[in-house]
Amino acid sequence: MNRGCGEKEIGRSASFEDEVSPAPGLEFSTPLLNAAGSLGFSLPGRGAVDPDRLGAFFTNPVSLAPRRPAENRCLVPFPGGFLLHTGLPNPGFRSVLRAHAFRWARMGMPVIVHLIASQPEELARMVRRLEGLEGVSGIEVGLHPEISPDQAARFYQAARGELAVIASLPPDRVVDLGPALQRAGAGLVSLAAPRGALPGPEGRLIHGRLYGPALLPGALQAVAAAAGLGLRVIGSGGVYAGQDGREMLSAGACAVQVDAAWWKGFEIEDW
Amino acid sequence: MNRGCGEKEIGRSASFEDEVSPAPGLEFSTPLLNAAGSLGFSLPGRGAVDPDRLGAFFTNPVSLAPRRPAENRCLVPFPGGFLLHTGLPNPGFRSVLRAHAFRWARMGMPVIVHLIASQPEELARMVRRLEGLEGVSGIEVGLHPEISPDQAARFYQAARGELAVIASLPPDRVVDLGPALQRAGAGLVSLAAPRGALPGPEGRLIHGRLYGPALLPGALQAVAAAAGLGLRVIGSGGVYAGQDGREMLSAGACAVQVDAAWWKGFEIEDW
Amino acid sequence: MGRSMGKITGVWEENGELAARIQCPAPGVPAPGQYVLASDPADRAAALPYRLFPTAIERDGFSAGPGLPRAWLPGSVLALNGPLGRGFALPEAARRAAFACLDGSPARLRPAITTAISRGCAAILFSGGLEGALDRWPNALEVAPLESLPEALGWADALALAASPGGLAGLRSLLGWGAGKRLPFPAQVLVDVPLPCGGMAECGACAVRARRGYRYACRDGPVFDLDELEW
Amino acid sequence: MGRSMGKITGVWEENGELAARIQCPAPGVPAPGQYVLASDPADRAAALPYRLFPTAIERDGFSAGPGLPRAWLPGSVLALNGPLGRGFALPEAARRAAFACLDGSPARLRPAITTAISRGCAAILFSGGLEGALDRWPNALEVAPLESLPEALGWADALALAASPGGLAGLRSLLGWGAGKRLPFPAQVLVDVPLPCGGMAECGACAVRARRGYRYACRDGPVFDLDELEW
Ligand SMILES: Cc1cc2nc3c(=O)[nH]c(=O)nc-3n(C[C@H](O)[C@H](O)[C@H](O)COP(=O)(O)OP(=O)(O)OC[C@H]3O[C@@H](n4cnc5c(N)ncnc54)[C@H](O)[C@@H]3O)c2cc1C
Ligand SMILES: Cc1cc2nc3c(=O)[nH]c(=O)nc-3n(C[C@H](O)[C@H](O)[C@H](O)COP(=O)(O)OP(=O)(O)OC[C@H]3O[C@@H](n4cnc5c(N)ncnc54)[C@H](O)[C@@H]3O)c2cc1C
Ligand SMILES: Cc1cc2nc3c(=O)[nH]c(=O)nc-3n(C[C@H](O)[C@H](O)[C@H](O)COP(=O)(O)O)c2cc1C
Ligand SMILES: Cc1cc2nc3c(=O)[nH]c(=O)nc-3n(C[C@H](O)[C@H](O)[C@H](O)COP(=O)(O)O)c2cc1C
Ligand code: FES
Ligand code: FES
Repeated sequence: MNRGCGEKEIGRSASFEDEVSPAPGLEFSTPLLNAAGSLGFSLPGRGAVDPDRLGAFFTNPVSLAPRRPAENRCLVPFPGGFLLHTGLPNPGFRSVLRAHAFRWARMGMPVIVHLIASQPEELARMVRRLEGLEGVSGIEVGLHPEISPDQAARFYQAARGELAVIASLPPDRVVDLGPALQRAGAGLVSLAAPRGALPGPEGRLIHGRLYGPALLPGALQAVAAAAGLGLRVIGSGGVYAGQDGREMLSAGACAVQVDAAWWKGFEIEDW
Repeated sequence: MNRGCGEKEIGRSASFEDEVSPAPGLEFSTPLLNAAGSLGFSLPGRGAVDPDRLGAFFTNPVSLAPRRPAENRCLVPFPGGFLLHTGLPNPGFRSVLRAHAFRWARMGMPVIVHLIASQPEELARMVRRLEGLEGVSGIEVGLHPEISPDQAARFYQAARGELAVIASLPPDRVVDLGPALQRAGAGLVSLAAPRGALPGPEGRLIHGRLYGPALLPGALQAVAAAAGLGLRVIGSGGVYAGQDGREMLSAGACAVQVDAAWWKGFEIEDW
Repeated sequence: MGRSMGKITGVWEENGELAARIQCPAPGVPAPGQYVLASDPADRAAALPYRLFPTAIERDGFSAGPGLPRAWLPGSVLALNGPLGRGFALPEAARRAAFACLDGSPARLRPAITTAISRGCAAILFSGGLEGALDRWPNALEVAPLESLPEALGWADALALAASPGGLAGLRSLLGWGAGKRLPFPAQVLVDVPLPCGGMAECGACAVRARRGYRYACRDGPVFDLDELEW
Repeated sequence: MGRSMGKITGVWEENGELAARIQCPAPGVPAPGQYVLASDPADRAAALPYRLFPTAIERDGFSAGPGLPRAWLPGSVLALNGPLGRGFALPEAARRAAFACLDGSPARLRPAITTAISRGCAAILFSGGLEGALDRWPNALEVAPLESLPEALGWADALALAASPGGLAGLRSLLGWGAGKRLPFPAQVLVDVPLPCGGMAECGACAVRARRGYRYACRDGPVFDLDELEW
């Protein structure tokens, strides 16, 4: 099992005091990160999150063309969590760059842009444009939930270039996508929010992303599975307290993304 | 999407008043079932569960050799659920038959014996012995969480014979095991409890099965995925109320297994 | 204001659900139609903060609910984020204000009603019913059934609504008001959508269809000028 | 008895956690060392029933806790399953009973202590501390630190323990008692393990290592003769 991100740390898990180097060219001053979609396109104002305590900033998902909110968007609570279906609305790659690139350059920490694309070519176009950009250290590639191992490898290859690439895996696909990504050269993955389904307000079944403390056991299992394959893995899912993050590091993660817990008022000071 | 079990019901979901015929030779008087491991090897006494309202009885997992409780067995609660690691202790196939076969013969509903085996040959031995047994209508084959699609097909083939065979899939393996099982001739699957990991009482990470209402969204997603492949699927996971079961039928399940909710005092009358 | 700590100083039942009074620093008190996100740090199982709309406003706190978690007891400490969003801004000159609750609890309109009445404005609330004790509502408030809302078109010089997107979609047919036609007076609507991130993430869960594209209720609302939206 | 409905008639704090008195039909009242599984039907988020050991026993109910869910308020109705398992059966002839709580709350031993004292038996409780108000314990009870438990070997004619499997594993070294050697008097132990299914499923979560194989605490225990177990 690979239990650290940097070469120095093989054999012991990272702690929240450590600097970690999960991939060539990528340095996190601490393994505490945010998950894509949890803190917007650049850091929100009002001091909600102390930027000095965050190892890197992950942007909201960005697509080449603008995406409107899904017609049947909704939030459905369940014991220990909630299902969120939004359709990942975003103003599109050019608008996001126009509004946020100057902030990324001044953020004082590595910025990882989360990209979603329907085709590898679309992904490649966005990546090439980001390579020149000040402040941007890497990209996280959102892989859609039903992607085939071959397709996943093609997406990864399209993204490779000057920037560090993090493949964001659906957590239930670690076992079948992981080896294909490794063969394509990927060493670093993160875990997307797992998907689930619940009846929406109108009674029809809505599929969406799952968040909340109930997701922690599944996330720890997925982290252990990815680390067991020899991947470096950024864990996420159900991390609502410092202790949860430390468990994830012990399970083999090299860093930890906090997601919806920021909205509840997750305090970096607790760690 | 295949939305019913019997031929008559294609195109609408089953309701709890329906009789369902999920496979040739198998008839459930109602789609309400228990999950293997939830009500013992034969029905417990004390009238905890009204046998007239159950469509079939699924036994606890049975292995050829006796299995002792795992050394590090434990129960770890989390918000909305709990992790259970027991090692599936059971007195072994011969002892189970000695103690329970006469009860199965008098149970007044189809009995499905849940079998776990390390090798297809082991499974075949147990199945051949069950084929003659009064009251036993089918077997549910537990597939271990990391099985390969080829192995899964071999287990299925080893089980085929006179009895109806239900392949019990890890819910996160529906997409990659489902097609292999279909090619092997399997038309009917059930969903095992998903696996997760949490630190145990001594702080070490324990892997185990997950139960509780927090599991419902993942289970509905897995049911929809299996039905989408054209499989007949017996849903389970997080069903704690009649409404949860009805959602599962709407999502495409032909029947529903209730698991740990029985322990909390799940009432058939609520349905 | 941003983050502060609040304290529950009283709880009661309204229609069988929990309502509470929350004490907090003055800058944390929401204006009518604004909201506050609140979490109980002791509640480890909660995945999201609760969205609180004020139902009564004081200098050092506010009331919220019904519908709050049962575990919120007097003395509980809450982590608060707010006030957030844009509240009601009825015209100062309004003299006859109509309020209408198209669905959900009318209690969210109470602070706006109290403000209007205290400015000497006449107020009618069109609503399926009044929740909670009658003595929580101003004596001067007139209450009318929702079906009679069309009568407000001739009487009122301002309108304040509370509605889910679905409720809002039924407004024209309720009023018998032709498609695209504007109301004869200023109207605002508090739109009832989930507000999980309060704008922190631009998550999009609160998106409301507007005349041009979408607006996010957490930041651009939850109170909108009716004509901004598609209705 | 099986299933019945109970009602919470009082709650209080012990060591900062909730304890409660539960009213139920007489056949539902557990004997010392037995247990009851209880669920609050209103608590949809609960995945399992709560395992209740009586800490005080009355004709029409019993007390349990500390450690109960905060949402259990006076008036709450509970679905009960019990009494379940085997409780304490100290020899009628015992005159000097030692009780020892190796870990966890000693409150689980209280009903057995009360019974012994009411039979005219002298009782010493060896425990890290007494939880809750002292007035909940019989006046006649003597309390001694756990470290002095070896002294009981010379004094007592019966022993009742409460321990987790880990605590039990430390008993011989605590007593300085050689491997395989039996105690000079009858001894029983209430073993503290999870009891999720209460025997309904033979789930195995409650398995306790015995001299020969395993015993299931939900059905064969939770109170065992010490010599039945590996210790
Ligand atoms: C699990 C899942 C994974 C998907 N992955 C991809 C992907 O990788 N790439 C891609 O291009 N598209 C994907 N889709 C489809 C994508 O979600 C929809 O096309 C998109 O949400 C439609 O948005 P809309 O606003 O145009 O339509 P909507 O009005 O939101 O929906 C149109 C119709 O589609 C159905 N629908 C859409 N989304 C959902 C949902 N989340 N749950 C239940 N029903 C829904 C509804 O029945 C609705 O009637 C996926 C859908 C699901 C359910
Ligand atoms: C996800 C998973 C799936 C497995 N699937 C199979 C299978 O299909 N077939 C098979 O033959 N074996 C499988 N195993 C291994 C099996 O669980 C162990 O062999 C069994 O539990 C050992 O029981 P024991 O009482 O002999 O050992 P234990 O004393 O319980 O454990 C021995 C050691 O193994 C580790 N261990 C065992 N089980 C777990 C667990 N659940 N979580 C964390 N650590 C554990 C512990 O570190 C411990 O030190 C699987 C294990 C895991 C974690
Ligand atoms: C790489 C990728 C590409 C996607 N492409 C589309 C798309 O073209 N159209 C679409 O509607 N959704 C697309 N999705 C979004 C997913 O279907 C799904 O909507 C997303 O995970 C957002 O979750 P939610 O809709 O449950 O909020 C894509 C997702 C990913 C990760
Ligand atoms: C087909 C099958 C075979 C298994 N064989 C073994 C085995 O040989 N040894 C073992 O320790 N566990 C075996 N397991 C059990 C699993 O590893 C795991 O322990 C089981 O799912 C019980 O879950 P739990 O241990 O978390 O309670 C098997 C499970 C299945 C489904
Ligand atoms: S609540 Fe998340 S963007 Fe409005
Ligand atoms: S509690 Fe399940 S077998 Fe004892």
